[in-house]
Amino acid sequence: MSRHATPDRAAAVLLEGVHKFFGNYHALRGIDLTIAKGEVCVVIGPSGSGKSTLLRCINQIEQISAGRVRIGGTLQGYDERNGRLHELSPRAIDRQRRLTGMVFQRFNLFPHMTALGNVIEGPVQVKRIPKAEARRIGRDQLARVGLTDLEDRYPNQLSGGQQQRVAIARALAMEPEVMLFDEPTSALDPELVGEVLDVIKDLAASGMTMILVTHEIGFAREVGDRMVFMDHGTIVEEGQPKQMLAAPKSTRTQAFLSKVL
Amino acid sequence: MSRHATPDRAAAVLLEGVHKFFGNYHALRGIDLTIAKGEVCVVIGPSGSGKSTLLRCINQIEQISAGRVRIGGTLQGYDERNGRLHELSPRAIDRQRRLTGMVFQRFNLFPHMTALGNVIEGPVQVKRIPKAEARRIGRDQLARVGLTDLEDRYPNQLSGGQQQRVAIARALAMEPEVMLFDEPTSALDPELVGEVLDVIKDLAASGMTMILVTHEIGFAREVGDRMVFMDHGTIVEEGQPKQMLAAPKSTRTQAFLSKVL
Amino acid sequence: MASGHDDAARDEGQKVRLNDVVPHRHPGRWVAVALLAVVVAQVAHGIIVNPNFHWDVFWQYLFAPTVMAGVGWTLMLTVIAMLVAIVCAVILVLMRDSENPILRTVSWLWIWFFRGTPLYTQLLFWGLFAVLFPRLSISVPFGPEIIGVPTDWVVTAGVAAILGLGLCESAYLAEIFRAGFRAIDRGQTEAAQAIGMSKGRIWWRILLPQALRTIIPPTGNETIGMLKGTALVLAVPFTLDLMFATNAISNRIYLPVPMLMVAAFWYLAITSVMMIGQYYLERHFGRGQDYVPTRHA
Amino acid sequence: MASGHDDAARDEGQKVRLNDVVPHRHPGRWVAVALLAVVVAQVAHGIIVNPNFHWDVFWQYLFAPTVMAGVGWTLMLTVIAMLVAIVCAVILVLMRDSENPILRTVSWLWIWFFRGTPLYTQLLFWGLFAVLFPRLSISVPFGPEIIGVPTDWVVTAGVAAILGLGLCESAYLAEIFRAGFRAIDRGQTEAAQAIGMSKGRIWWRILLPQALRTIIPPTGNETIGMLKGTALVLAVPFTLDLMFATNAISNRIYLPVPMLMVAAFWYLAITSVMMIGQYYLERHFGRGQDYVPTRHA
Amino acid sequence: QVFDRSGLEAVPELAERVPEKIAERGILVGGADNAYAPWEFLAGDDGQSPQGIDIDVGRAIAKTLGLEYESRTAAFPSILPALGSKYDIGLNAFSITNERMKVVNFVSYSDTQGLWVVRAGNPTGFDPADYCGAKVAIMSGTYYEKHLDLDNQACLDAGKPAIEKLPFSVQTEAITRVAAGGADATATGGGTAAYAVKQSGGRLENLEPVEPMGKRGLNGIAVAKDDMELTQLIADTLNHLIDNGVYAEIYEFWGVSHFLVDESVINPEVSN
Ligand SMILES: Nc1ncnc2c1ncn2[C@@H]1O[C@H](COP(=O)(O)OP(=O)(O)OP(=O)(O)O)[C@@H](O)[C@H]1O
Ligand SMILES: Nc1ncnc2c1ncn2[C@@H]1O[C@H](COP(=O)(O)OP(=O)(O)OP(=O)(O)O)[C@@H](O)[C@H]1O
Ligand SMILES: [Mg+2]
Ligand SMILES: [Mg+2]
Repeated sequence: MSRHATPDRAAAVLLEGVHKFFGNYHALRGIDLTIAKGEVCVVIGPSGSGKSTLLRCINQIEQISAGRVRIGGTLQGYDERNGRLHELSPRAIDRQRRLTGMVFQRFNLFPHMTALGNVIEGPVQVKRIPKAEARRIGRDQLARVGLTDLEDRYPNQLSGGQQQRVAIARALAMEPEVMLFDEPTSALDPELVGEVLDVIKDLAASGMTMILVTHEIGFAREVGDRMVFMDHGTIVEEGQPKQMLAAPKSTRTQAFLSKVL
Repeated sequence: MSRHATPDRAAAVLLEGVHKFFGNYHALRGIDLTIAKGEVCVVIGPSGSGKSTLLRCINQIEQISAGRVRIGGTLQGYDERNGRLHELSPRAIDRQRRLTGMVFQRFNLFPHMTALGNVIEGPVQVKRIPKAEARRIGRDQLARVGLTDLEDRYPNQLSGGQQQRVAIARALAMEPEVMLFDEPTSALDPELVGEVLDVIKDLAASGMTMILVTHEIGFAREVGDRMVFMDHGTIVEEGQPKQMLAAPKSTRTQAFLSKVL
Repeated sequence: MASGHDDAARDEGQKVRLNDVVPHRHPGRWVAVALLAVVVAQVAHGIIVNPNFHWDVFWQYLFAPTVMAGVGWTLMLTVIAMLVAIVCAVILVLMRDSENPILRTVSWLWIWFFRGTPLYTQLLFWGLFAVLFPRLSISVPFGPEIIGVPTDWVVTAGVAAILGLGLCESAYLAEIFRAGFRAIDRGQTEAAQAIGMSKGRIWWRILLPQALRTIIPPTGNETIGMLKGTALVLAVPFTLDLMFATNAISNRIYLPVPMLMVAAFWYLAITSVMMIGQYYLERHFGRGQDYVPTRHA
Repeated sequence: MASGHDDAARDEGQKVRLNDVVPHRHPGRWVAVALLAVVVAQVAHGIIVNPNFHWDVFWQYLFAPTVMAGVGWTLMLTVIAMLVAIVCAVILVLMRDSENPILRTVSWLWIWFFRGTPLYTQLLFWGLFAVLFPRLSISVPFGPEIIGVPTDWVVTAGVAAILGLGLCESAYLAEIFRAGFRAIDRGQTEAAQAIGMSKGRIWWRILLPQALRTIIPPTGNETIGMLKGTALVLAVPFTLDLMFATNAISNRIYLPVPMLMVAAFWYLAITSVMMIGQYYLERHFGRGQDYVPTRHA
Repeated sequence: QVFDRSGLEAVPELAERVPEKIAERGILVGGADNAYAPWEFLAGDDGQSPQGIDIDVGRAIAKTLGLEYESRTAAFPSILPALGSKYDIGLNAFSITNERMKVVNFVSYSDTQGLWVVRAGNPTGFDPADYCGAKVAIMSGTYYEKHLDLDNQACLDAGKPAIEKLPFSVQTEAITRVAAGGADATATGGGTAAYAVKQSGGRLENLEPVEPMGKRGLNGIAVAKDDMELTQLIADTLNHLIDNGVYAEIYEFWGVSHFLVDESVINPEVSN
């Protein structure tokens, strides 16, 4: 993969006191989180605890209500001058978004493009890679997720599992600095989880920073460098996955894990 | 639950040589399956093996290309006279469909109705239960899946997990004879899988027949009376879940389970 | 499990110091605004001071009884013809989705013909209908009549106007409806089938409310087009509508511009009311589906 | 892993004995078909034998040079005005989604005004434009002129016709476009943002192609409406269009019905070509999204 | 403004020739667009009552035949096909031309002449004798448009600049264009041109035309081509009204006496 030669001066992802309100609803309640370069951070927690919202705030799909998000040391979405936050231009925000790749809970494939079309959209349109080369990259990515022969199918001609794999390939094709996965394996059948796991491990080895929301505890244990447990919009506990799973400190975490494991 | 007093003359669900073509693509290749009344049948298999297609053929969302599907002894979709199949009227098909409840891989909630609206749509529109009573039933069903306070939210105001739970409540509210679940827990977080499991066990105890596509092997072992392994549109192996998981006969099943377990 | 979140949020909301954000500026937009303002002001000024507009005549006839009656008739024609059109369009859409190839063909031909020929010509034809076909009768095809009435008992000027406007419009609406239904995910139909809903009920309860979201704006267009289309009913001849009323006055007093302004005023007024109605309809059918963005970049 | 399925299917497909199904019958539909056939036949018969239609005159003028020229001008007006309308409508939609409240208001006012007033009145105004505003000039607002040209050098009859048709249409199209974009799941925008696409590119590559599916049919309506609307350009006055050409002939020979039939024939012919184009456009933009049902109950 | 018809009486010899269909109904139905003041226009409290020269002529004819007259407002293209069914006659200041006489019968009743309308004081110096290069608004499809085309041809033949023609579908719009300064002049029937000047409150004035625009032309009542009987009856009735002076009184009442004809003729010979 690319770009991992940049000096590792700061944390890859840094969240300071991030809050998010949806109207009156307080979805994130002061999130502090530091993720080092190359680290794989696994986020677990009950439904509605704000895991998806957290990822969406990191890649600026949602605008945060309070706090700071930094990627590679750079403040996201704003320019801080004289103690005030100046909103960046849309163009600058788009540029910042390219550093993060995201795989959604509900695939969100582009229905009017084939599998390959979905994968090469980013490289061609954003990175301006020539089409022929992009196709080559795209085919590689599709092969990686086990979809070699389906590149010409449209999303609605694919099974759920096949669709989610295309979505992963699409995000990988952009070779981002940080990958955000929102339950990437939830629609995959168990046989294929292993393959994706291998892909993610590859990525980790190449220096890719990742934040991964998942309900697959076994998977989390294997791939995660760190584990974060969220509930009611706050980080209740964080630590090394094996330790945390074996001996959770918070009673809330204990209760959650007792049901899950 | 209701209606389990009908004499148990025949198998609840019976498939004989069912084939399904999508154009030239042969998605189901001669499925024979007998499910007794009250039995919980778990379907596992790799992505694209035809599990969803199987369920869709049972509740007649897809028209089968060859073979017979019977529910409670009644041929589905056709009337067989003089050795030929006479297609039933749309009305008769709708009546047959009411006997099966389905929970989809991709929720398919009605976006213009609240959570409660989704749940009571069937009872009010199809069963013609008075609205007030339907609301009561609907609230019970929502409570059962842990969504008491969210009845007035629209689907897009709910997290993925919350949406899938509404979809389950919607199917349950129709009190069908046979429930078809297409990966009902794939978007649920582990904490809630237990709750849904309890609901499904309740259903089984009350005499409900169920076919359940799932990737959660632990869950399948616990709840299933029988297990079916599908691959490439055929049933490769079927048997008692615990036995089958412990000692799969087919090499294909062995290979699949070795990756999953 | 989500209970109590909302209250807690409000309590805690007081304590969170929200980010103090200076929004991104778009100076180019303000230049555009300034330019537009100048152009609008100059045009408005030009219109107000120009003697050709005869604003005195405008005020004199704005609430004239014949004009007010014209407004009433125009509204009535619009509403009734639109209802006819909607009913026909629904039937056309259902026919077009039918398994029966002949019904599909008829639907297609209908849409083709009524979209293809000018409304004025159609209205003229409806006006001449009683001349071309003096008796409406149920008869043995091309044989003797069984029962019949003189056509002009049935197809009066009002009926001809409504038929002409309504049938033509139905073809346009059918296209709009078809597009609206196309936009709905097929999972919706499947989910509704799975709970045993009949085709008709699925259509009415599940698909239509969702389709209306995309159907309403172009249908609003069509309704407004219909409102203006009523001016053509002179071809029938139906001579009570707003445009005819103002034209009759301007033919008498020989000042068409202020009378056109009177007509324009009323059309604009009716359109405004319709647009307000459209807004509420859209909001109603958009509930649960329209995205209220929380980031506004 | 799914490789080889398709070939295998074909091989095995030979061996499977497919269900021999007798489809469900719908006798009511056939009664409807029979009734329709009788009505259509009687109307067609009535039209063909009726002397008022003067089919000889129809054939005589169908390909008359002025009529053919009218067809050409009408087509040209339609195409150019439609292009103007599309460009304006896109700008209007973008303005309406803008953060700038004044641009939003201007967009709203534009749509309100141009939808609300009759096209004929607008065209008349454009015709009078050069009279009301004799010079187009860049000047200090309400002050001295900096540079200017006589309006009628710029706003000729053709330009006035195109502006009148195009600006009015832009308001209708803007509504249609807005509806089309509304129908798209917001997850699409989010997925595109996540791969770093800019707002404009998302709009162009992701949203527009999907929106076109629902935009095309009502836009087809509007294009056809525009085709017919060109008949109103006489208000400018622009006197080369098809309707003017046929009217001029019928004023001379006093046989309006066959001349209206000539006009209708050409409008219908052009509409037919447009509908074919629309079919292919729809198919193109529906790829991957239109559901091809495998059960047809 | 309605001509007083109280002195009119039915003439039995003519009345008994009224076709049964019309006699049964008791009403003579005329079709007109009723948008061409002062010949016919809509007025009254309801804005739906036709008035004008043609209306009074129609009423006089009907009264003489023992009938009532009703002028039904209709779009021009819908009048001609319905002659003989919906409408008994077309009474709408139709100019008689040879081409038109191929499809309808005309009974001549007015001998009209065009008149120019220019802005008061003729600020552009419009010269009816030589207006090559001028900007002229005209109602399309009229007799005057034809004459304008002839004048234009003459200009071109003489190597002078062409007349800039602005055709409108309604006469009022042509007048407005002149009043606004968008055209130098417009030509229309004398009655209408005079009426327009009267209505303008001193902002317009009339100019006398010269040939060919100034050429007189007959107007006729249109009757279905296949109904010679009714055509003859209308002509005879008109000639009766000419003889007893009622016809002249009507034209006097409306101030258009110079358009009287001496005799009503069926399908007269005309030069165009
Ligand atoms: N646009 C919105 N408007 C209002 N509330 C919202 C919105 N989006 C999310 N929420 C609420 O915020 C909370 C957190 O949602 P989020 O999607 O982050 O949960 P999650 O942890 O990802 O849950 P799951 O595991 O079920 O996906 C939920 O209660 C949800 O209902
Ligand atoms: N409408 C269709 N047209 C063409 N092919 C289809 C269609 N629907 C499904 N298929 C194909 O049929 C096969 C079986 O699909 P199905 O959805 O039943 O798989 P599945 O076992 O449910 O997989 P998953 O676990 O990924 O959901 C797949 O290869 C799929 O691509
Ligand atoms: Mg989530
Ligand atoms: Mg599936």
